[in-house]
Order: sequence, then C-alpha cells, then structure tokens
Amino acid sequence: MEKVSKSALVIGGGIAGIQAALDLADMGIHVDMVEKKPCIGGRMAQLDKTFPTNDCSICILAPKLSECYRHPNITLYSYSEVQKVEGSAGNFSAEILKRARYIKEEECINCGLCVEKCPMRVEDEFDRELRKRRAIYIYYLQGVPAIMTIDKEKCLWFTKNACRICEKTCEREAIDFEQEDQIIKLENIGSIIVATGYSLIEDIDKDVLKNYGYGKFRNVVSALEFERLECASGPQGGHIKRFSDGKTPKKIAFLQCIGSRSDRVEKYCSSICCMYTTKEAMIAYEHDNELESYVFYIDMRAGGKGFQSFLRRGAAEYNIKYIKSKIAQITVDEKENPIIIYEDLDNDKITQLKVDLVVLATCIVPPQGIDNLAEILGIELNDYNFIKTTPFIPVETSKNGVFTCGCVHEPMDIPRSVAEASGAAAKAAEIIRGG
Amino acid sequence: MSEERNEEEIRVGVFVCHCGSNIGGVIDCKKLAEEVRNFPDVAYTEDNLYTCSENGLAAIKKAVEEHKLNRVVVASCTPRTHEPLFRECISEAGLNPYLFNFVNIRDQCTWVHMKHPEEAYDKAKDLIKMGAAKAVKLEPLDMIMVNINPAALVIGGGVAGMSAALSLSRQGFKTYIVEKEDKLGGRLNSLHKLFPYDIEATEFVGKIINNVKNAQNLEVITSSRVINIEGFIGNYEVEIDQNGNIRKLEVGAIIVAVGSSLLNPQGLFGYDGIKRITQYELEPKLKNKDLKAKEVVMIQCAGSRNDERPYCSSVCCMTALKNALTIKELNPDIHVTILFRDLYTPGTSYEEYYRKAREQGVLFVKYDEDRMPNVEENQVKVFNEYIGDEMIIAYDLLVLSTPLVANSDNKDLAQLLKVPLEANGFFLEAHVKLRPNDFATDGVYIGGSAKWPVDITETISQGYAAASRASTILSHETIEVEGATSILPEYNKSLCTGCEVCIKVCPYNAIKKNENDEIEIIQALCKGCGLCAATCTNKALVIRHFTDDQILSEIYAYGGE
Amino acid sequence: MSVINFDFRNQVIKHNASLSYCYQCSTCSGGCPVALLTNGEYNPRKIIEEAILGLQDKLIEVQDPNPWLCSTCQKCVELCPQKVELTEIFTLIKNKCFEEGKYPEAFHAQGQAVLENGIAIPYSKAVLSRREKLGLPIITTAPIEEIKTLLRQTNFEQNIIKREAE
Amino acid sequence: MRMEENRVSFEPKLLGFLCNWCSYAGADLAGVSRIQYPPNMRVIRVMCSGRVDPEFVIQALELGIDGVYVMGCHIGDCHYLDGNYEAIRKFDMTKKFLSFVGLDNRIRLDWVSASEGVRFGEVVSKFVEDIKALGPSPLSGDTPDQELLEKVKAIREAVSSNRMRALVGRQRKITEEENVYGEKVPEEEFDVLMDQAIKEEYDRHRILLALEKDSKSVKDLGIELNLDPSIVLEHTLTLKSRSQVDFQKIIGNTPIFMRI
Repeated sequence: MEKVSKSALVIGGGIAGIQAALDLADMGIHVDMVEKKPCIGGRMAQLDKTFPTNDCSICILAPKLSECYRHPNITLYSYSEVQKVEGSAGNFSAEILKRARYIKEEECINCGLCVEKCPMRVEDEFDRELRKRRAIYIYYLQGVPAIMTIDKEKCLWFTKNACRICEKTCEREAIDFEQEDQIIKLENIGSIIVATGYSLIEDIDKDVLKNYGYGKFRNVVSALEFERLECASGPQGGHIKRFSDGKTPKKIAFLQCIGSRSDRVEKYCSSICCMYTTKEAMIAYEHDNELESYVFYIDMRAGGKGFQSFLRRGAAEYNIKYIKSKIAQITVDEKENPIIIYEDLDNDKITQLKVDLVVLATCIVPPQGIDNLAEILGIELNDYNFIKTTPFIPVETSKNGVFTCGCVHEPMDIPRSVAEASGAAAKAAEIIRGG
Repeated sequence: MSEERNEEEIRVGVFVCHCGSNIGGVIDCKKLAEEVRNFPDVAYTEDNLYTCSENGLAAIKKAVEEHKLNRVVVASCTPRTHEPLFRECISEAGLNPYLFNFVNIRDQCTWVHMKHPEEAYDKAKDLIKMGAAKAVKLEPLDMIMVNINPAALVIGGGVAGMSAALSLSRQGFKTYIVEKEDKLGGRLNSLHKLFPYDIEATEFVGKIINNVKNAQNLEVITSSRVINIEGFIGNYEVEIDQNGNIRKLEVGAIIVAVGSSLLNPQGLFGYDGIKRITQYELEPKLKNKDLKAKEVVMIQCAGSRNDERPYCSSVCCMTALKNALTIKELNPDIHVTILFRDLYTPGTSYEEYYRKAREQGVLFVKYDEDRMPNVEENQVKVFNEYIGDEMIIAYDLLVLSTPLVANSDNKDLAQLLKVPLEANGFFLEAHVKLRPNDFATDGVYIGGSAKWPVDITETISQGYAAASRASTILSHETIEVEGATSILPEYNKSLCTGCEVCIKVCPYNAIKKNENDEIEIIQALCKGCGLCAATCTNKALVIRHFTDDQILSEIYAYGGE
Repeated sequence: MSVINFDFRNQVIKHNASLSYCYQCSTCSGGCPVALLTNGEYNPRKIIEEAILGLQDKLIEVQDPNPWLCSTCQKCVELCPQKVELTEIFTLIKNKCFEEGKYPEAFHAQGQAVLENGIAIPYSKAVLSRREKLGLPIITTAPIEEIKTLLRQTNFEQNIIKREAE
Repeated sequence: MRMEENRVSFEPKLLGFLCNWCSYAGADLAGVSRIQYPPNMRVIRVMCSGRVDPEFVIQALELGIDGVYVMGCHIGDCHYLDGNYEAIRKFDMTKKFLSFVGLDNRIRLDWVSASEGVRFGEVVSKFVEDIKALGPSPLSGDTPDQELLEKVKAIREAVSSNRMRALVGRQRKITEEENVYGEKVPEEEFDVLMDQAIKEEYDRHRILLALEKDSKSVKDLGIELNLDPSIVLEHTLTLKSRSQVDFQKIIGNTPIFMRI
C-alpha cells in the first residue's frame, strides 16, 4: 500500500468514535479525533457493567482508550468542538475550537494534589450530579487523557479573581491561567465520521418525567443515575443506598419506556432499555441477594445474541419479576417509599406496589447540539432529529463523504455501535484510498 | 538456560521517581535510591523529581551511556500508562525496549499507604528488589514481523458478503467471493419486499450484484465451496472446489459471511405448506399477487423462544408486519391477525412501522408461552390475556413466523477456520461487545446472520465492518506483532512430549503441530497470555518476558533464596 | 370463548380511528381513578381491547366492564402514550348500549328529563322563586319542541320510550 | 499453637499475583482513589491469572511467605477469553495439595475488576486480617519446620510433575468436550480422578524426596513417611516403571531403592 495522504476526521470519542478511529488508524490512515468532553470514553465509561455478559465496562473500555490516545496515527483533540467544515468528499477542511483547560497538558501527571486543595464544590456531570467534584478536576478517574481541567464557569479565579490555590499546589507548574482557546485548522480530510452519541430525555426535558416524580421524590432515579450508583467507582462506591434515608433498597421497581414509544414524547423505541434494566437488576441483586426487582414493560425486546437467555436468567436466578404494564404515575408514602399503581394482567386488579426505589428507563434522544453540528456538516436530520441515513446503509449520511455510526442516528446497543463504527471506517477508507 | 546466551555482564540501572510529593512526600526517595544500589547486579541508581519529564528521560539516557547500563528499572507510577514512554526512551538510548522493567511504587504503594510511610518505604524497597531481580533475567526481544498478502476471501455471496467484498475491492485489495449457489444474492433473491422501506428485494439486491460485477479487483466464484484452509493471518492458502475443479487461492484475510438457514417447519402448528405456510412461502405469493385468502392469521415465535431454540430471531416481527401491510395493500378487506408474544420493533423506523401496521388495520393478539395457540382446521384458538378469555380466530391461511437458524454446515467451516460456534450453531465472535466482527483468531472476520439473525440494514453494516477489520491487516505489507510471545526454544525441544495440552489451552489457536509432528507456535497469532507456559506438561514452552525464570527470580528476591 | 367480529371492530374504528393505535400497555387502567376505586372492575383498557377485537357481545350485551362507570374525567386520554381517544370510543359504545336499551336506570331518568325539559336536571320551583327574590335574571326555558325534534331525529326519543315499554 | 499476643503483633509477609488487565488496574484505581489498605502484600504482575504456575505459589510458601493471593478478571471478563478458568483449575489443584499440610488457607484466588479499586483494598485488608489470625507460616522465620518443608518441597515437585500438569491442562477439554467416542467425563467423575491423582502424586514425590537423601527399603520409607508399606510398594513400583527410581541392591530379601 502506498502512503495515504488524506486523513479522516472523527467527531465524538465514545465507543463508536473510538472504534472507527482505531480501525482507520490501524489501516495506516491519519485520524483527527474531536471530543467535546475533557476525556474520551463517552457513555460507556459511565456504565458499570455491560449486557449480556455483564463484563465490567471500564475493564474492556480502558485498553481501547489508551490505545486510542497513544496511537501514532491518531491526534486527539479533547475538550474541543468542530466549528466549521468546508469542501466535499475527498477534500474537506475543518476548524476545531480547542477550549483552554488552563492546564499544560504535557506537564500534568494527574496526581490530584490540586484537586484536594481546590475549595470549589461543583456538581459532577460525569456522575450525573450525584456528587460534587472540584472546579479543577479530571472528568472521571480512569479518564483519558489523564489530565486535569479547570472549570472556567466555577473556578474562583475566573469568577471572583481570587484563589489560585491549585497553581501554588501544583509541583509541576502545570496550571496556566493565561491559556486561551485555540482554533485549529485541519486540511486534506478525505472523510468525516460523526459519532456524537446520545442524550437522555431528562437532559432536555424533565417535565416529561413529572408523572413519575423524578426530581421531586428522592427515591426515584433515572437508569443512568442508577448505573453510577451501582458502579464501584461511582458516588456510592457501588453500595446502592437510597437518597432519602441511606438505606439499601430491598425492592426496586424498574419502569420501562419512560418517554419512548409514546406519541406524546418520542415515538420510537430506545432499543436498549429492556436489556440494561435486566442487567442493572442483576447487578443490584449481586450486591444484595435479598433484593426483589420488578420490571414493568410493554414488550420485552431482546433480539440480540444471548439476550433471551439473559432475560431467562434474570427471572430464574436474580429474583426479577417481569410485569407487563406501563406505569401511569407513582406517588410516595410518608416515608418517601414510592408507590406504584398498575394493572395486574393476571387478575385484572389494580394493584399498588410499595417499593424502596424506582428506576426510570428514560428515553434516548439525539445529542444536544445535533442541529448545530448538522448545519456545520451540511447533513440532514430525520423526523426524530437523529442523523438521517441512507435506507439500508446506516453508516451513510445525506452528504457524500460524511458517515455516521452509533446512537447519533438511532438508539442501539454497544455491539451494534461498534460494528457500525467499523463499517463507517470501511466506507471512509474507500474514499480516502480510492480517492 | 539463559546463561548460555548471556555472556555480557548484567548492569542494572534503577531510577527512583519522586513524582513530586506523590512518592517523595511519603518516602525518602534519595535514601531508597542509595539503598537499592546494594542489590545484586545493580550498577547505578539515582532519584529524579519526575523521571517521566524531559530531564528524567535525559538522565536515563545519559546514565545508560556513562555507566554502560544494559537493564533499566524505573520505580514510579504504573506501567499501564508509562511503560511505552520509558521503553521508547531506552530504545533511544540504544537498548532493546524489552530490557526495561517497571516498578509501581506510587499507585500501589505511596498512594495507598500514606499513613504508614515506614512500611511504604519497605514495600517500595522490596518491589524494587523484585523488579531489579526480574530485570537481570530480561532478554532482548524483537517485534515479530509478518508479511501480509493484500488479498481477501469472502465466504458467502449474500448481501453481507457482497458488501464486505465491495468495500475491500474499492479499498484496492484483490478480493474473492466464494458462493455455494450458482448465483449471488443469497436469501434476498427469494424475498418480495424489504422492510421498512417500500423496496423490491430483487431490485435492491440486483443493484448490489451489478456493483459486484462491475467492481475491479473482485472475482466471484459461484457453485463452489471451501474445502481446505491452511496458514495464518496475512498468509492463508485456501482450496476451493468449484463443481469438482480444485482451485487454490492465496489471501491475507478471510471473511465469513455464510448467512443462516430457514427452519424446517414440519410439525409446527399443523404446517402443511398449503393452508399453513411460513412467511418465506408467503413472500412469492405476495410477489405474484396470488393470494386468495380472506382471513390471514400469523403466528410469531413459531419455533423460537422455546426450550429448544431459546433465542429471538429478531427479524420475524418485522417480516410479519411487512407481509401484513403488503396484504392490506393488495386488499384492505383481508383480515390479518398477528398472534405475538413480545413485538420486536426496536429503534426509530421499526416502531413507526408497527404503528403503521396498526393504523392499516392489522390486528394484534398477544399470547403467552404457557398457553400456546391451538391450531384447528379452520380456526385458531388462543388465550387472550388482555381480556382473560379464549379467542377463536377463523383463518383460511395460517402463516408461521419461523426463526432463522444456523447453517448445518457451519461446523465444517468452523473446523477449517479453527473458530468456535455458540450453542445454537451460529459463529462465535471474539468478544460480544467490543469485537463483534472479529474472531479470536486474527485474520478471520465475520459479518451478517452467520453470527446471529440480523436484518438487512445490520447485515450491510456488519459486512462493511468485517471489511474494515480485514483492512486493518491488509493495508500493511508487514505487520508487527507483540514480541512477548510464547516459544518452544530450540534447547527445550527435547522436553516436548507432544501431549498437545498447549494446543488445547491456547485461546487463539496460535499453537499447532507442523508437518514434522512438532509443536509450532504461530507468533503472529500469539497474544502473550502465557497460559501455555503455565500448563505445558513438561515446562518446555516459554512465555517471553514472563518466563518461569523471571517470575521465580521475583519470588526469590522477595522470599529470600 | 370469544369470536373476533371484524365488522363491529371496523364500526368503532370508523367512529374513532385512534382505536387502532392501542398497544395495550395498560397506562389507562393503571391511571384510571374509577378503576382504582372499583379495584379493576371498571377497566378502560379491557373495553378498548374488546373494541379492538369487535367483541360486541362483551361490550354491549354483557357490558363487562361496564362502560357507564366511566366518569369521563379524561385522565386516560391525557395519559395514553398512543393518544387513543378512549372517552370518544366509550361514547360510541354507550350509544350502542343505549340503542339496545342497555343502560343504567339513572340515565333513563335523566334522558326523560332532557326529553321533557330540554335539560338533564330541571330547576325546582324553589330555586326559581328564590332567584326571583334575589333579583337574578329569569332563566329562559329551552325550546323544548326543537330539542324534541332533534332527539327524534337521533332516535333518542324512540330508545327512551322503548326502555319504558320494557 | 502460638500465643495470642504473637498473632496481634505479627505482620504477615504476603505475595500477590495480579493479572495485567483487571486486578492490576483495580489496584491502580485503589491508588488513584487513595484507598488505604495494609502494606503487607508485594505484587507480581502477570498478563493473565492463568499464567500463574502452581509452582510459583508453592515456591513462595516454601520460602516462608505467609500467604499468596492470585487475582484475575471476573469470570467472563478475561482479556484472553478464558484464561481465568485455567487459573481456577490450577488453583484448585494447588489448594488440594496444600490441604495435606494445612497450608491451604494461606492461598486465595479472587477476581477484582478494573473498576473495583475499593474492593481491591477490601480484599487485601481481609486477606491480611485472615493471615494474621492464622499466625506466621510454620515455614517462615529462621527456623522453619523442616519436616513440613520437606512435604512442601514434595508438593512443589508434584505440581510440576508431568501427570498433574497433564491432568489440569486437559481438565476442561475432558469435562466440557466429547472425546472421539462421543463421551464426556462428568465434572464429578473427573474430580474423583483428580483427587486420587493428587493423593498419589503427593506420596510419590515424598518417596522420591526421601530417596534423594539416601537409598531405602519400602519398609523404612513407610516408617519415615508414615505410610502403609503396601502403598509405598505400589508407588515405588510405579516410580520404577516411570524410571524415576531403581533397585540399588538387595539386602537379604529386602530390595533397596534409589532415586535416579
């Protein structure tokens, strides 16, 4: 193979973007990867385990993260965004806004001394605001690149012209308050892959969850929050405790299709909730064998490899009861125990079930900022505001040379995201190679 | 065993990193560096504020030169992040990168024993002693180079195989498709329309076949099967039998895209192929607009999600919806009732399709696994949980939504490729989550419903995915593989009893018996896990960089010989 | 044992097409205050399923569940994720029941009142005289003859009388 | 029996084998999270828990190390697909051997994932605590129990023997797959076989070690090793057929055996 002169631009550093970038890089193609957050890893990094094998998510992801970071053919722009794209397939150019993290990247060794001294407590976005971080922080403990970022919005120096304790603490003199945002121009891009993942309905419209008391009742959490609670490196160290009284829940209700399959919120099915709910219930059971789980569903959707047997195991070995019923609303008693009212199809009775905790399988929605990105790239979105793809060819967007993979065009699980990522890489390579 | 080849004097250099106060704030690194100077074969030690900084790296290089060091130990953070950096550094200093050893005295010592600085000091000292002892035994290793033949073989000429082959040929690789039948297209040839878009299957597949025919670098070999496969990543020799003529192909990578089969519906719900047929038998009727029925009843999960076939075939719900809608299109007065368990329409367009089917008057009745529909001559009796009563539904055509099943000859191909199958007979990928289109064996990839029942959209993306995975290999004239692999050294050959236990434990099929009946390790496939060395019945196999000798020397260094 | 009646099903769908979208998730029954109060004896979901299957007998003859128990609070309509207009569908079913004379006694009395007075609950003399004392405007009575004409056109009168005859 | 006070003041000397991908990463995460745990354990990094040769574990104990911990990825998470299953087989065998000499509770196998920093700290603390409760290894210190040492040596040689390694190496193949005759050996049946082999090889290797010092008769071996002479004879004949021992001479009617 002759030397490849054109490069690829991968937008989004979640598992899909990482896989696409690694495939292209392993083909000898240079990849510029742009990730909005301070570290790559995306949603998968937030997960505790992954279905249907219940592999530890970070265990299988971490080697990919460092591979991606260290790959000689990949240039990673973290904490950055694509601002402008021009040109056409085979010859795009792009402008990247690389936001200042106020840290000298090559100096920071992630020792954490600065974090200990920083006086500002800030809601931790990675942990779904279930705990506080500092204004100087690493996005998550195993994050890559393993360096700090200063949260300009919250840092006392930037907000009140005071402090700079981190600067004094850092033995490496890695703090640089003078750092500025940079515009980086990239030329000679053969193809672009968009893999910016998804948001959740609670990120854009909490009202939808009003009937379920989300945000009002302390013992109602979203599935991703629950995932963080289960995680050994999460805000509760993997010991699930409810927020009202710190007690370990013995009865958990998992409500499916919260926002999805609805003509009022999102019409589509979020695809992954039936499976991750079963996984979450299994893991919770592994934490505490006295746990009873109730999964309220419309249709159990488990088509992937090993998924049906996963559900069977859930019912047989993990004390999970699957109840066909969509929940209209929940209330709480005086001890803040959620009460679920549902119709029991077995006897047509309207039944009340008191539980300790409710977990909402909230709907996957297009990632925030998708409209803007679509405009920059000149690609179309579909009726649901996901990226529009060619019929039967899910990795092709409406624009030649721009490809996509993962949840940014349709909700899907990790294996399919990874397969599509490789698929998008193949299509991208066709243009770069075939020229 | 290493003495024979290690004539030179061993000179270990140890660099103790303060990591600012991360290590230096807990233990006295200067003192530690001085003390470890006394360990066997240690020729030089120093402490650095940050060994990973430019200054630190320069100090290593300088010391290697000045003190003629031939082994380097860095005691600092974790090899998981910094080993590549230091390996590169000693490489620049003229040493083989494998002559480096990492000792973790931060993440696993000072950070976790901050309140016990004395014990932390002792632990750091022990760890360095062990690390230095292993360093003494380290041997230079070469990255192994494997030549790659930039050609690919795709087994199966359905939509998955064609997608993979098209992508590879467009990327400039010579590609062969081997197809069992006398024409390309696979199952799509026998379908009517494709969901969820209103497209004729034959028209759609026709375009792809046309692309294949017009593609450069792409050769289609129909009516043929693979009968033998030899070799390994980058270097496969494949024998093809085309109507009795044997042909040999040399390729660098192989993609399995053999698809799946239809279930034989005999004995299911009174199947007779006339009044009670499968969805696949319905398709040509719809295509030819040859449907006389007025009352159509479809049964989902016919032969799947049961004890025998516990999986969901994932395409049947959409197939049923598609055919139901086609019937409604032909004649809206025909009654179509679908008996289902859980309707599987995940994602955006499929859920919309389900809604459309309801809008067009398709009737859905849920049944339960415990109370299966009872098919009689002209009616189906089914218990409807929603109203708590048994329903009678008249039919003049009963359509069974039967699952896709694994090909019966998957086993033969799996044996040729030395790749595994899962319990239902489908091919088993390397990792369900993160390597969905790889096999554990490098150089062999998979896409489409050979792995698991998938719809056309996913089949196509998986076809491309397999192509991408193959391309990561085929793009290179040679590839470097891990140097820390397993070997059967010449001096150990007499120990090998030929028991083959190593062949069985190797997760990557990297060990085989060659034509001389000797154990041979295919370096290109070995990932260096060391299972074989730990298992070898006569300790003949050696896992480089983690040899018995090296690990035992660490144990002795700690336990005292 | 029930037999699907496609004709009746189509009648309901013709009346209100939203019926076809129902996928029996049971949000309505779980959210219905009457269902809760009657512990499931009244069940909007089940009525809808029976309508989907066109089970005329269950809906009209047996009236299981009883559609007259619906308080028309519209909560189910508000909650339904498929925007099925349940109360509209119940209205059709109640109309069918009415045509068959299968409706509760209380409705009969009310129907008669409408037929006679143009309103369901006629004002009592006491109310009218008190209004006068308080100086409130005089209520003009509905044009009863016009109402009767209308009700005759819709077979209302005929059905009310039919019930009386039974 | 050692004194209670002894146990309290005693700081065990422990060794851990950590697989690179999960437990080593978990140990690192404990560091990043500043989880504090007792500093008694030294770590040897291996790529896979399946790499841990039983010989390593026994050798460590023989050197007087008070406890050995083997850690790998959780079942199903193995970076090398199923290396940790092999680790289980090897570990189980090692443990059974050690039960003959009462050292089996000084070794432990566990799974720690890359996200279980806290748990890593917990399991190490627990191990330290448990070994403290056991007291120092009889093989530790300046005056190790010589008789026990001899037995442990025999175990080290036994686990390294061709027979034991072949059995462990083939175990999964034998119990999980059918042989050419379509037969599969049930797990329980295999266990019986395994237990018997463990017992036999232990005794045989003790015999070999005893013969290493000087040649002996079956009777003397029986007395020295506290074994039934008929068993000793049986073993000695097996060892002879394996060419590991031979007749040295015959004194009267009594054959004297020697190690080859």
